[in-house]
This record gives sequence, C-alpha cells and structure tokens, in this order.
Amino acid sequence: AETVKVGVIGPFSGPFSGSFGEPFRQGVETYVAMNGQPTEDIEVEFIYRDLQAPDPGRARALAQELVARDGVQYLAGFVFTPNAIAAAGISAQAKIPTVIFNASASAVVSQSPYYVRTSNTLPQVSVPTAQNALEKGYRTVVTAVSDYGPGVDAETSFVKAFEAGGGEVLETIRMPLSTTDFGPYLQSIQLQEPDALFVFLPYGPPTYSFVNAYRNNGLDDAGIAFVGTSETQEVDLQSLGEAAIGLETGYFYSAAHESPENEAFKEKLAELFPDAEPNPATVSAFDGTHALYEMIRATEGQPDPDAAIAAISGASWESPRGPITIDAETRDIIQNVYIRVVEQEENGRLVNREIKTYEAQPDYGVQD
Amino acid sequence: MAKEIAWNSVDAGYGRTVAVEGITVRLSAGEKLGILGRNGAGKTTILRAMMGDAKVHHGTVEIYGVDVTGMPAYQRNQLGVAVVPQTRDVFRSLTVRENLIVASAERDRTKLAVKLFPRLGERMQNLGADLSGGEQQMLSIARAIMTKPDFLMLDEPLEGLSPTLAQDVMKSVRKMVEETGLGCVLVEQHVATVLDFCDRALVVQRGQMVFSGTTDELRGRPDVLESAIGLSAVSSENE
Amino acid sequence: MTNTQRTLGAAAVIPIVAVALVVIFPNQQAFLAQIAITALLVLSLDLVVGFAGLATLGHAAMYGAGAYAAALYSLHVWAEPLTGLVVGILAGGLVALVSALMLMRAHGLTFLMMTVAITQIIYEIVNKSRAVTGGDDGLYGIMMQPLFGRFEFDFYGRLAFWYAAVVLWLVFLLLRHIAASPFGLTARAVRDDGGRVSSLGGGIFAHRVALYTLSGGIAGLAGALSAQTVQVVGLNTLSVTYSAEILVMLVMGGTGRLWGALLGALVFMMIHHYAAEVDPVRWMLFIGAMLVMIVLFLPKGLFGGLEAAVNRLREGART
Amino acid sequence: MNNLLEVRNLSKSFGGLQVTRNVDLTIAPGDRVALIGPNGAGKTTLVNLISGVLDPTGGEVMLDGSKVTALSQRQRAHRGLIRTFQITRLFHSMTVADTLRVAAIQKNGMTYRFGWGGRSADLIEKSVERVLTDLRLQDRRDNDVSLLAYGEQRLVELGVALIMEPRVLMLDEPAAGVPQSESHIIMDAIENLPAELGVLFIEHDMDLVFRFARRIIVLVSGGVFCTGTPDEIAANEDVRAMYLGEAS
Amino acid sequence: MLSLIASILIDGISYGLVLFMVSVGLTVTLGLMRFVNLAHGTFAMVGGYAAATFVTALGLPYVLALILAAAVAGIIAFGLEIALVRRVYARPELDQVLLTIGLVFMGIALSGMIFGNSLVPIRLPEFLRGSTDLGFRSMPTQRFVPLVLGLLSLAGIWLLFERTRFGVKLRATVDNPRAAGELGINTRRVYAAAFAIGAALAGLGGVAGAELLPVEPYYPLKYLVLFLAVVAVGGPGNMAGSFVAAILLGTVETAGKYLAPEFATIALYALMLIVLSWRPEGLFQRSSKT
Ligand SMILES: Nc1ncnc2c1ncn2[C@@H]1O[C@H](COP(=O)(O)OP(=O)(O)OP(=O)(O)O)[C@@H](O)[C@H]1O
Ligand SMILES: Nc1ncnc2c1ncn2[C@@H]1O[C@H](COP(=O)(O)OP(=O)(O)OP(=O)(O)O)[C@@H](O)[C@H]1O
Ligand SMILES: [Mg+2]
Ligand SMILES: [Mg+2]
Repeated sequence: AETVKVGVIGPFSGPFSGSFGEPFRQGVETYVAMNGQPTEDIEVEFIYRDLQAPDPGRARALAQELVARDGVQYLAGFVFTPNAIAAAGISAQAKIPTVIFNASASAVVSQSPYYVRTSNTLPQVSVPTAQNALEKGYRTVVTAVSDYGPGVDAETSFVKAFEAGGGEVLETIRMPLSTTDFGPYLQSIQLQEPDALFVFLPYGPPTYSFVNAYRNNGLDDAGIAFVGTSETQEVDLQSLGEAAIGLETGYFYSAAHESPENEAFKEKLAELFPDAEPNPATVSAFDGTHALYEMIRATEGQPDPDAAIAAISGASWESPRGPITIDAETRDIIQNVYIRVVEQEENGRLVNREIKTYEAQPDYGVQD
Repeated sequence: MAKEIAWNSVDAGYGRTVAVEGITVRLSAGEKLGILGRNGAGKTTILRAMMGDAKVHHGTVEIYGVDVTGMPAYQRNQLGVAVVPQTRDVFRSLTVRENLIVASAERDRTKLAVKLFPRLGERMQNLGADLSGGEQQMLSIARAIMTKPDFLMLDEPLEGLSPTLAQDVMKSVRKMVEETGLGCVLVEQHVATVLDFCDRALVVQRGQMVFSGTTDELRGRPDVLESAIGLSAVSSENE
Repeated sequence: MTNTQRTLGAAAVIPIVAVALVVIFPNQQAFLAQIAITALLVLSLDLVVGFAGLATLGHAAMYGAGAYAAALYSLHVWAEPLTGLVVGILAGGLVALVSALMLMRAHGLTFLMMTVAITQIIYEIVNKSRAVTGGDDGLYGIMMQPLFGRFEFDFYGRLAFWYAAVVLWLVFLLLRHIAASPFGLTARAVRDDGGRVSSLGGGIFAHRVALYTLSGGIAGLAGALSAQTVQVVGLNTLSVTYSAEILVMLVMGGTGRLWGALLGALVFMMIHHYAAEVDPVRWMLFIGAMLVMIVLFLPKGLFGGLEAAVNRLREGART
Repeated sequence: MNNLLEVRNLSKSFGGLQVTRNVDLTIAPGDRVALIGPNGAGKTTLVNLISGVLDPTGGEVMLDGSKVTALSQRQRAHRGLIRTFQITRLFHSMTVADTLRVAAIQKNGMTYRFGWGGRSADLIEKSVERVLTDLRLQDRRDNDVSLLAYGEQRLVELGVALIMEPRVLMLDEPAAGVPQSESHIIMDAIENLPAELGVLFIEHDMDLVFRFARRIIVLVSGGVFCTGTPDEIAANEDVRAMYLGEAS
Repeated sequence: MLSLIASILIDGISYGLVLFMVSVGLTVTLGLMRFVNLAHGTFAMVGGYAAATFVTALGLPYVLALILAAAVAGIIAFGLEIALVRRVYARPELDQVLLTIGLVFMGIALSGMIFGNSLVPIRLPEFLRGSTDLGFRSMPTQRFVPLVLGLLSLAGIWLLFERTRFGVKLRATVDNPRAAGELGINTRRVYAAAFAIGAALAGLGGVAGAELLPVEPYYPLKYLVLFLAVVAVGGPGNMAGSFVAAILLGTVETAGKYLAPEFATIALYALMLIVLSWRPEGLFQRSSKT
C-alpha cells in the first residue's frame, strides 16, 4: 500500500495543549479508528509537530520541513491565526492542501488557495448569538471580550448584529489578555444595569476566573444575563462546576448534541481516550480528518492538489455537530449554530443542552 | 584532650594552585604565634586552611586532636577557633548590634564588645556598610571574640586602626591570653609588633616555611628577616 | 598562534559551520535561517547581559521593533531587503536608546523588571494598534523584492538562510573587534564596578546607553531579517516569554564571550526542535532536565565546557 | 601662590550625625599633606566630599580657583582630582594590565574608540608599562587582579591613580595591608610624582606619615583639630594623648 | 463618585492581597535569600494541586488541606534544596536563572502528565462560596481567605525574620556566607530552612489565590512577572514593602479597570516603571537609623 503523509501542526505541549493539542490528536485518531484507511491500498500517516503558541517563524519552518524533508502531501492543524498565515506561503507555493482545525480569523482561508477550514469563525457564532439575545428581548448589552484577535472579532460582529436588530450597546470593554481579576469590570458593568452581558474569553484560566467572578459579584442576582459563545465548552465545563449552571451560550458544537453520528463519535472517543472530553476542537479535527480523507480518495493518494481542493469544495456531510458544508467559493465552513444552556445531569456532570438552532450559518466576515 | 590546634605538613591553595607548602606548626592554649612574610607569601592562606576556606591538598589540620580537614567552617568555630579576616567581612546589610548578636555564643555579649570598643557602642544602629574603615575593623575583632573562641586568629588586625587604638587592641588581646588562656595567631606586617607580642613566630616566603621558632631565636636571625621580610634594620625598628 | 591567525580562524568558523549545516540538513533551510536569526539576536543580547552585566527580560522589545518597522517599510515604502535591514537597525536602536535613558541607572532585579514593564507596554500598544500592526492576528502580506535585485526569496528558505548567515557572520566579526577595543574594555570595567570608572572620569551612564543602543540596533537587525524571511510578524516577537527564551539560550551557551551566544542558540534550537519532534508532548521535561544538568556540570556554559575539554585534550596531547 | 585645591567651611551630616564640621583646608602645588585622626573622625568622608562621591550639606570645594561643588565625581576626575579607595576597588574580571589600560582609556578620552591603533594607543601602552615598572608589578601584568594577594592589589589601586596623571591626588590609607618592608615601593612611587602635584593622604602608619608629610592635618570628630609641620604635631601633647599614644 | 472610589479601594485592596499572598514566598527566597527563584510559581502550583487533591480525592476539610498543601510544597522544596539549589547559591545569578527555569520546565511537564493540561479547581467549602453583601455592593466571600492569610503571614514573617535569631542568622548568611560560617552559623541549615519556608508560603499562596489564578501546569510561567513585580517594587527582602507594593499595584490596576478599562495593564506597568525609576531599590530599603 501507498503511504500518504499528513503533517499536523498544533500545540501538543504548553498552555494550549489541553484545549487544542490533545483534542486535535484525539479527533484525528478517533476518526481513523472509526473509518480505517481511506482506501484499501492507501495508508495515511499523521506526523505531529508541536507549536506551542503564536510563532510565525517556527510555523513556517515546521511547514517547510514537513513538506521538503518529510514529504507530506497535506498539512493540517493550526490554532493561532499568525501561524496559519505564516504557513500559507508554503501551502500556496508548494501547493499543499491544508485543513485548518481552528485558526478562526476570517482572513485565514483566503491566504492560500489550498486552505480549507473545518472549525468556525467568530462572526459565524457571534451573529446568531446576537440574534438570539434580541429574540430573548434583551435591549441593552455591555460587551466584555479579551483584547486579542478572536475577542475583537467576536465583539465587532456581535455589536454589528445586535445594533442592526435594534439593540443598544452601552459599552464595549476589551480586557487585556493578562487580566486575572475580573471583579472590577463586572462591578462597573453592574452599575450600568444592562439587560445582558456579551462575553468572549480564551479557554482555560480566564474563562474560569470570569465565570466565577460573574457569579460572586452578584451580576446574576442583579438580573444581568450572561450571553456567551465558547465559555462553557466541554474542556472547561466540569471545572467551572456549579457556577456554570444556567449559562446560555451560542456555539457550533455541544457534546450533548443528539444524533447517531455524535453518539458513535463519543463512544469511540471514550473507548480510545477514557479521560477525554468531546470538545469543539476534537470535532473540528475529526471533521478535518474527514476532509483529508475525501481529498485523498479523490486523488487516489496521488499529489494532485488542485483536484483535491476541487473535491472538497462544496462537499457536505453529517458531522457529530450536525450537518456541515465546505463553501465551494471560500472553502470555509457552513454549519449550524446552537443556543445551549448548561444543565446538570443525574450523575452530576454538566452538559450544554441545545435549546435552539440557527441553521447553516456562513462566516459573516468582519472588517474593522 | 590537649587544647591545641595544629597544621600537619599542610599544602593548601585555591582551586588547582598551591599557595603554601609543608606547613607544620602546633599551637597550645595560652600561646601566641606570629606569622610574618611578604605580600602574597601565603600568610592568609595558612589561616584559611584552618577554617576550611583554602583547599588543603595534602596534610591535615587539627583542632583538639580532631582532624577537621573536611569539616564545615561553623563546626570548626563551634570547636573553638575564630578568625578575624584580613578583609574584615562585616555584614554590611546588618546593623552593628545584629553583627554582634549573630556571633554571640551566649545570649547577649554585646556589652563586652562595647567595653572593648566604646566607639561601637555609639554606632549600634548603623549598618555595617556605613562604618568607617577602622570601625569595621573593630567590629570584625569584636565579633570574633563574641563567639568565645579558645583560639583566635587575627589577620592583620591593626590595619586601619589609629595608633592608640592599635595599642589598646593588643593590650586587650594580651589580657585575654593571660586571663582566659586564649591561644592566638597573629599575622602582622609590623615585625616589631610580632617580636614584641608573640612567643613564637613563623616566617613564610613564597609559600614555604623558612623559619619556625621562638621570637627570641628570630631576633638572632637577621638573614631570615632580611631575605624573607626584607628588613635589614630590625633592631633599630624595635627600639 | 599569532593574533592574526586567531582572528582568521575565528572568522572561518561561521562559514564552515553554515556549509556543514546545509549539507547535513538540506531540506530544513527555513529552520536553519531561524537559527541564524536567533543566534544574531542572542549575540546582541550578550552585549547587555555579558558585557554590561545586566540581566534583561526585555530584549524582544528591540527585536520586535525591528521586525515591525521592517515589515511596515516593505509593505508601505519599499520592499527592497537591504534598506529594510537598515530600517530595522534604526528602529531597534531607537527603542533601545529611548528606553536606555530610563533604564541605565538601574541594575539587578530593578533593571530586569523595568525591561519587563517597557516590553509589556510596547506589546500592549502594538496589540491595540490593530489597524497598523494587525494586532494579535499578525502583520502579513510582506513580499520582498529579490536581494540585490537578482536573488529571489524561495519558499525552501535557501536564500533566507544564506542571507541571515552572512549578516550574522559580519556582525559577529564586528562585535569581536569591538569587544577588544577601548570601548569593549571600558564596558567590562563598567560592569565590574561602574562607580570606580566614574572616579576615573569615565561617563558610565553615557557608555551604558551607547552599549544598549548598539545592542538594540543589532536586535532590530535580527527582527528585520525575521520579518523579511518569515513574511509574517506576530506579537510573539515582542513578548517577555521570547526574551526569556533567548536569555536561556545565552546563559546556556555562556555569557560574555560571543561564542557562547552562537553555541547556545544553535544547541538550544536544535535540541528543542528534535526533542519536540521525538516527543511533541513531553519534550519540556527533557529540556528542563538538560538545563539543570548544564548548570550543575558546566558552570561556564556550553562554550566554557567546550573550551575546558579542548584544553584537556591539548594537555593530554602534550604529555 | 595659587592653591590647587581649596575647601571652605565644608560640612556633612548623615541624618542627625554630623560627620564633617566646617572644614577648611588648602592644597598647593607640591604639597604633601597627611590627614590623620582617630577612627571615625571623618577622614574618608572628607575625601568622599572633595572627590564628589558624597554631596556636602554645606560649604564649597574649589579646584584651581573655581567652584566644583556642583560637579560630579567624573567631572572632577577630568579636572585632575583623583583619589584611591581605603578598601581597594578594582575590576575583578580583569588582568593587572587591563585594569591600568581602562584607567588610561578614561584619561585619554578614548572610551568611544571601537578599535586600537593610532598614536594614542601607543601612548596608553607606554604609560601602562611605566606604571608597572614603577610599582614593580611587571611580573603580575597578565595576572587577574582578583587573584593577587591583598597587598599587591593595593599597589594596583595606586597604579590606577598614578596613570591618571592627577594634579591633586588623594590617597586613602595607601599603605594599609602592604608590609612595612614594601611600603617604600608605594612611597617611592609617590615621591617620584611630578613636584607640582598636590598630594593629600590618609594614613595610620606614623612612620610613613612623619617620613613623608610636610604638613599634617589632625581631624577629630569631623573638625580640624590642629594643623602643623610633623615636628609641631609630634610635639603636641593633645594629639599624642588622643591619637598617637605611646609610640613615636 | 464616592461609591466608585470605595469600589476601587475594596476591589483594589482585595486584589492586592491576592497578589501579596501569591508572592509572599518569593519575598523570602528572592528577597531575603537573594536566590533568583524563578521556580517560585512551581511551589505555588504544587500547593494548589496538593490542596485540590486533598479536598476532592481525600475529602479533607478546606482549612486542613490548606495547611497540608503548604507543608507538601515546603517538603518538596526542602528536598530540592538539598539536591540542587544549594549548589548554586554562590554562583552567578544567571546560573540560578537557568537552574530554576529548568525546574519550571520540568514542573510544567510533570504536572501536565500527572494532572492533565486543563485547570484543576479547588472546591471551596460552603461558607466561602458566593458573595458577601457589603451594604452598597457585594464581594466574593472567597476573598476573605487572602485577607486573613495575608495579614497572618505578614505578621508571622516579620516576627520570624526581623525579631528572631534565625532571621538575623539568615540575613548574615546571605550577606557573607563565609564570614557567617566562620562565626559558627550552620549556613546550610539556615538556607535549607529558609528555602522550605519560602516554598511553603508559596504553596499557601497558590491555594489562597486559586480563584483568580487557577491551578494548571503553566501557572509558574504565566504569573512569574506578577510575582517578580511585587518583590521588585516593594524592595527585595522587605516584607512590609512587598505588602504595600502588592496593595499599590492591585489598586492601580483596579482603578485602571474602572476608569480606563483597556489600559489597565499599561497602567500597571507604567506604575512599575515610575516607581522603579524613582526608587531603584524599591519602595522601602534598610538603612542606618541615625
Ligand atoms: N582566592 C584566590 N584564588 C587564587 N589564588 C589566590 C587567592 N587568594 C590568594 N591567592 C594567591 O595565593 C598566594 C598567597 O596569598 P595570601 O593571601 O595567603 O598571601 P598573604 O601572605 O596573606 O599576603 P598579604 O600580605 O598580601 O595579605 C598569592 O600568590 C595569591 O596570589
Ligand atoms: N552613610 C553613612 N551613614 C551613617 N554614618 C556614616 C555614614 N558614612 C560614614 N558614617 C559615619 O561617619 C563617621 C566618619 O566616617 P569616616 O569613614 O569618614 O571615618 P575615617 O576618619 O575615615 O575613619 P577610619 O580611620 O576608621 O577609616 C563614622 O563614625 C561612620 O560611622
Ligand atoms: Mg594576607
Ligand atoms: Mg577611613
């Protein structure tokens, strides 16, 4: 059998390994375990390369080395926008089809004609979240986001959609990434008495501190609703504990999504990785692997980048998250966005219960 | 056990270099030993070998018959040896009082120090770093005495002291030797002081022991004084 | 060995190593270019740490300044590489000069924290100026013109490597010359006891400012090389974390000797790269243990250890 | 006669402690003045005030008739006011020759030269050689200063001052730690200095003071207690009682 | 207006107390011992993991877990001191940097392998959860933990290091280890004890501050700058200085968050820059009492 190599670049160690690196690997391996090899005589080999944090220089060097030395036909992974953009030069010039598992700035996919994305963009989830806020009758909001690319994208698109729907944004706060004490922000938001608070924070410690501070500073008692996106994602959910119960968020994947595809996926994942949580990043990698398989099958394992990209553009399939499509034009993902509420199950575990669906959401794009 | 300290054919130095060779000398309680020699002859190194600051390449140093060659300095001090280093080494960030307290074997012997050096009494709350050169020297001497040693090694203790004070210090040390049976090693540049104060003397030249004997014998060896210390007119100095 | 022989010998090392690296790692030239650029940055750091005796966690401020300046210059003014390098030098030197006026009276932990503060402030400002810098998404779209109007930057990084290696080589020779000069000797004196130099009529503040600015200029040069060869500049170029990483490389190699900077950068990057390749998850354990071992067994860093080993061999050969 | 150095009414307090009290003194070309006094009398402090290490709380320092009180230590050094330190301060990572070179570089304003070569570089080498010879340190030229015996470090400390070709030289216990037998090397070196130089030195070794000084200032509790020729001072009962003791 | 100022002060001081608690151990190891201990956060993290394990896995009461966590951090540090740290006290600061960074890397990798790469919460007991009503506003109840522990450790450390012979011995040893040994001080023991105390305090801080700085493998690197800032601004080795510095930094950052939300970080670092330019030795410094 012939071997097709895929280089996967992501944070397999470091502060982002828990929320991205490990889920990437779990998603890939779960897909392979469920589907075997693409065809009988093609074997896929995944080569993992660690890239802990944004570092375009290393990203480019790793991509170059994977292509030139290791002879990979495909690249995949990428959590951070600058890394994805740095590798775009290699992808474009060496014609390497690349599946983005996360990097979420709208501009990423357009950087190389061989880029495909199976995660999401922030406008994609923020716009429906804003619509939902309007539908719930919130008229005034304050937005509080971490001051970095995704945060700014989330804020910009939320504000635009919310104001377009007739809502009023009282204040937009961008909190420095290094913030650890969110109390003061929440206290000053409380003074403005908005109907709701729109939030976007990176996974892990900031989300944990923020959610606790939201509860402990009494914003919920004051009736200021929490409107979030990825804050209750599965990797953090159990550690958030009681503080998370009742929080409402809009995002593209919930582990509690009810479908046979999701059940099968979760079952296999639990079998392979007993400690793993089914996470949005896991599903993005799972679907990304599906995209890779599609391209490999279409080209029969031969290096034919244009045919590969043509094969995946416009493709649709049923993912564990629900139905998804790769936009034929932009090669970006089109997917449902679900409004979920955190509930506690019998066994004490917390889940994101889906309560509403916004179907087939495109990337709404942001220009700032 | 005999109250004595001893260097037994000691070769000592720093790192791989050897600064003194074949030093053999014994000192009993109540004795006063002087060490003479030119700059860089190795006088300080001999004292350091006793405290473990110089590396002993060969031979042993003993305190009360115990071979202390590998022992940490604090244990040697607790056995009864103290040193007043040439560089004084006062704790610059500690006050004078703290400098004294930290060295006190018993609860608070600072009164003794003040009696010896009234000047220190006026500077109790000053940091070591702010003392004048002579005051630091006083503190260094007082501090060593605070540890209640049986043997006191003084490395050029008079340097930087005013003539009156220098005389006072030597008188006090002499008194301690006589009253408490302190053993004393004195490294001094002033040949006269050594001849006057010590019972015995050691002369080192380029790391070698070139003389060991009583000070009276040394007086009769102008050749040693001439070649190892460079003094031709000791007698006139001494008058 | 005479002095001239020694100088020639030293001058030959970098070209020989560069050729050897290309022969051994023919398909990893983008990575090799990274090493050369990092070595240049660590070299500039040695001026502050080794020659001025000041530990800093803010060296990335100048590196990043050079990178962003060169990137903006190529995007908006002229995409010619060599003038871009000059822009990088000026930007790094300027940032260094301005911060030196605040920094150069401090030392120890105070100095360290002031460099952190300055770097963080610059970082925040660049992060907030998204319209100009791209913020956290990075500044991209850089397309360099061919070098000397003839040599194209290829995606394999072949030109990038040789370009960076030659710059590194020239700077190294320059710094060796400076280290032995009256300026360099005074730097060591200022490091050992600045107050003593003032008592001899030396202006230590001005001297330190000059040294820091020189170092900043070279850091800026490294930044410009990075911007031109990677074609994307990210906020990581301005981070305290990156400053810490290059400091680790320098100390590991050995401070104050220039060679140590080169060796530290090369060895650290190689080991990091291959350890992470062998075990992308647990390589930090290995690197950590390696650093501990180096401290315990090679007190003068890798270069000190190498030197000692060579001396022992020589002595062995003689007897 | 023009005074090289003139100190008027100089005072210094640390907190409540007055360490220098209204000191007046002058040094003329060719002067060899000894500053003596009990420990803690304020001798080193006075040198620190004159050289600019410390700022006075009152009074003036004049060099060549112009006020330098507001100038830094560095600027005063440039005008030829050079001092040594009671506890040696040398560059611990350097060899003896390099230490002297550093001083010569500052002296000749070559700090910002990025290479050797040129006539001034020869000048530097020559002056380094001369001082090494004068202090009999030729054997030690390539030794690290931090590894020298203390007495030898004192010599280098002096060498650093000499290479600066000072006009007023202030020495804080230059012979402390140097054996009696070798202190003449230091004194010879000072004696061989150009005659028009003014020298102020602090010393507790009375042999040296009386042999070398032409004028002695006795400082007590921060103030000038008396001034006189060596004979006058030696004969002064108060000074004997307070400072000199039985010796001499 | 008045309530804004009150809010700034309340939030600022309570944040400052968290900062003090997480850096108090470093004022011992870096400040007093002059050991460039970049691994401080590692010991804080060890304390945090230990407490989380004691509470969650063993079901011990919070307060007991807190004390045991400090002990665990202290004991581990004691072992490391004997095995590694004591070899580098006399070495240049940069060697200490390299060693402790090495320890940090190893700590990160090991904790990731043992506890996973996500954060581990320390479950609070009922009486510390939720918020406390202050009349005009509310405050997280948990913040009383750093308040009480902060004041206790400030007093305890001050007594230990300024008022006991052990404290003077430590300062003497740091000042001049050779002279201290020659005066009969067992310098090794003094150092080992001080290092363990510093690490135990770090462990305590790791638990007390866990609501804001949650425990996870990257803890030691992520907050390093914060710890160092408190010590530098306060003046190394000065307990009261660190305390004031922590409160000051906390209050200024908090004021920034209320008044100019986006510039809170810049305000913090600008303050640091100003204080350190004005007082290079930190806010407080020992001097002669004349
Ligand atoms: N720390 C050290 N490392 C290496 N060599 C040293 C060290 N200290 C002293 N030496 C060398 O050892 C030799 C003896 O030095 P030592 O200090 O014992 O002399 P000394 O007789 O006390 O001289 P002095 O009268 O100047 O104090 C000298 O040649 C000196 O250079
Ligand atoms: N920074 C300071 N703070 C407080 N007191 C100080 C300071 N500096 C010096 N002193 C005090 O001032 C007095 C004079 O000190 P100085 O060093 O001038 O004495 P000196 O005459 O040189 O003595 P010696 O002969 O012992 O060297 C001393 O008592 C000293 O303790
Ligand atoms: Mg000596
Ligand atoms: Mg003095």
